[in-house]
Amino acid sequence: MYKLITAAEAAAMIKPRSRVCIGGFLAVGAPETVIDAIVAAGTRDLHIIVIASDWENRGVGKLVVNHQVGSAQVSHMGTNKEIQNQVNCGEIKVELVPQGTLMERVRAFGTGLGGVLTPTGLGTVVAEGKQVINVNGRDYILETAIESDFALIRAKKADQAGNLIYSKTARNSNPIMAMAGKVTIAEVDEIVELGGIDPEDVITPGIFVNYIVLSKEK
Amino acid sequence: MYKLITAAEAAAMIKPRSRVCIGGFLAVGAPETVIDAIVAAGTRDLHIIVIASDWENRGVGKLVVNHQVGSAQVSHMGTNKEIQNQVNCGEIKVELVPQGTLMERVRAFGTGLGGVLTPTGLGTVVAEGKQVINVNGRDYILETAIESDFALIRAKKADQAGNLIYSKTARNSNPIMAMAGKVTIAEVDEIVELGGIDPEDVITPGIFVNYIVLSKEK
Amino acid sequence: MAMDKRAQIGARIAKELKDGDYVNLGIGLPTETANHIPPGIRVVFQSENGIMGVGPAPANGEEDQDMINAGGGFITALPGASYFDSATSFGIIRGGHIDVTVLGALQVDQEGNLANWMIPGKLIPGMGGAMDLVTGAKKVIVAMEHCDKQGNPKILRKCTLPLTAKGRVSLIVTDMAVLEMTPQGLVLQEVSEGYTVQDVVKATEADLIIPDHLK
Amino acid sequence: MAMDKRAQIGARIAKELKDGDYVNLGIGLPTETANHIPPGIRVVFQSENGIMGVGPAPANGEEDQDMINAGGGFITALPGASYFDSATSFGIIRGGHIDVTVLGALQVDQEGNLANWMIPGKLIPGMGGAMDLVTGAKKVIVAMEHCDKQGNPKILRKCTLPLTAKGRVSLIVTDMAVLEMTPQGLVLQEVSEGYTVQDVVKATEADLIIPDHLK
Repeated sequence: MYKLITAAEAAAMIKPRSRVCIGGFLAVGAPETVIDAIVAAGTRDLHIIVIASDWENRGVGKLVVNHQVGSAQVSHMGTNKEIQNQVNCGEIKVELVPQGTLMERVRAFGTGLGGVLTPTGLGTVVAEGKQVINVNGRDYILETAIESDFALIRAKKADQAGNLIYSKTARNSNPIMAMAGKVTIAEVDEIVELGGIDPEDVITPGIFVNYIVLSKEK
Repeated sequence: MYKLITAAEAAAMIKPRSRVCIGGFLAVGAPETVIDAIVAAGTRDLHIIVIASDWENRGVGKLVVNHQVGSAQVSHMGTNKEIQNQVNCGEIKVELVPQGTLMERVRAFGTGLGGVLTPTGLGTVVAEGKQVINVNGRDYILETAIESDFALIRAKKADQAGNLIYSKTARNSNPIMAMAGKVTIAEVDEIVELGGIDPEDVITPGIFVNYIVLSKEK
Repeated sequence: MAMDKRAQIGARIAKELKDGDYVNLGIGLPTETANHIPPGIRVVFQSENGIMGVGPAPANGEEDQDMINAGGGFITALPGASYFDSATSFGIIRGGHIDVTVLGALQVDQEGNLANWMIPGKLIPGMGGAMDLVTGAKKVIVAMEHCDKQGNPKILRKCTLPLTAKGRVSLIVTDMAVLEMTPQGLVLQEVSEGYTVQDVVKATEADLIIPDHLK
Repeated sequence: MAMDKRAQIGARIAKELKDGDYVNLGIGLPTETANHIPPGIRVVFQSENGIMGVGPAPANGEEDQDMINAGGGFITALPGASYFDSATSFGIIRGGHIDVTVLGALQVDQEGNLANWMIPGKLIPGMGGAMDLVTGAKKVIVAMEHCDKQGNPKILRKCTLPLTAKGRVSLIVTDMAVLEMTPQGLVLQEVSEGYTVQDVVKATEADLIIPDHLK
């Protein structure tokens, strides 16, 4: 069962070197209220696991601009020059991960798998140093689970059981990351009564949600 | 885009030694109309991939009773004495697969993965002959994708784009198997117009559905 | 087993549950647990075929054909329930999100090994979801009769039947006793009314640690 | 590139699409394809951030902040659309369910290799979804200018930049030509109006097979 907390309380749980999955795609579906609280807390040397580094003034880009990110596993940084600068000068260590592989590695951790075999990246730098395994005549790269301490996600609505639904393309990485945090904190626009979300419509069952923060955005 | 066909047409696609995922759990969510058509067609030596062998008069149990199953990958046979008899006398070759592993192996094939690493089965007969891989200090069994030619699934409703929704616990293996068939045939209670299913509520996007059969059950 | 003994086992296991726990009950004896949840404790029951928030069985004539649990019995859903596919369901289980699972056993041993899915040459029902549950749940409780129908011990030095999982059992609750797996070994924690410590030791093949409070 | 050349490339690629195809268009030039779908052909567009059934861009002032495509542009959803999470989206892609993907390129070579995600020491945007798309889609079409801004060939004997995927390109459509990857090598299939075969050969480093109909 979840506990309702403030964004500041959520931010206070996150420590230097915490491994933090943060939901969203180019900041759509990003937990902006919680991110702002982490910016306010100033916690540095975070390890972030994100699809993209978003924009300099939106999503996880704000953590980058405030020099709070020490390392990242990310698939796309093209919309954020600041992270590229910090990577080039050695301030941030980055592992670039193909987006589908990133999602499977995060899902693997959340669902108790040690990893998956994927063809994505074969014959590219992504395969370097990794085990290649042949199954039924095809080669695959062994990609291991990405461990995380926290998942910070954004949903549209929670019910009193912690069940979540999302909004359109703001769903993206959020349901996958929701499964993966040892502690999952969901920022939501509203909390409705038990039964306020049809059991058929639930995307993230409440079992994955430890804390809920109300969004300041809506 | 899907094509609407009859159950007999669906059954006619399936040949001896076809590898067929069949949805349902103890026959709840099983595509009974298509199964009945396969019984009528009498096609033998099928390889079935199912959670359970269901009941003798319901679900895939009917294929077993009619001696149409040559081999099976299945997690539970406890409700069907006939399959146990046929296994004991060598008529059916069975690979018993833990249910969670079965779902991941089917999902792997549908999503282009070669396999997954799971801790389930370590130290048991399930691990015999399989590669054990250590990731971050924990051992995992390498479980490879289960290839299938057909997925026969059961949904509550399709729209004209082939999008599917399910009914309560009849959902079970159906959305996973829907992804895995080289040819996926969905038996549905009704087909509604385009827009008749909210894009937020779609469980199986229409891209996975090749054929639709109307159920005789409802 | 007599109804009162089943109830006794269920009630004892229910005392292990904490408010807010997510729980998966195996079929048969383990389901007895649900009838004894202490007041003030709210637990959420999963059934691995794809529902969180299982409610009581429906009244006669109110069964929904699409609403069953993993044993095939008809169920209802409580407010706040959710349905999901089997991969998500086992993602929950294998991913360590279930707080407690209660399962029956053919054999348990003093290393925490469990055998509950086949008897070679006799019964091959398959493991269903049991291997994932025993591997993934945070706490694995075994609910069973202390001895088999012939009166032979089921709590052994070493399981002889094919294992369901290695070293994952936390607690064993039987009609005679409550036994806890510890790093030191299997500790006899409680003896049921009507039995002595000696009765339990006699009915158990495994080496038991007898704590001071039972000496 | 001039608008008419962009349109020409988009229109040529659109001719490759079949009724019922599921298509993923990369950002930039590839999106031009959507403006030229032939009449009578119905294709469904995916955007890998989690939607099938992408519609046209919204009118000014009608943008929905939660409705973007993989390039960050605002989109609408057509009737019959569906939303899904990123793992499902890449399950669709990697699982071979997308019929055609159209992507831009920094370099392509005569072995069907594609490089489009980084320039060492200069640009490290990351591969995003491109590696999965090129690996998983049934048909990979490259849409690009034939030469780079300095006039150097981008269609090479061997890519020098880090690869996106090996041997997965099926077709290359540029402002100058259409080239098809075959088991025999890269075949020049069409030359755009205003160019000769010799122009294309000169602007291409890769070995080209010139079929009879162009000789």
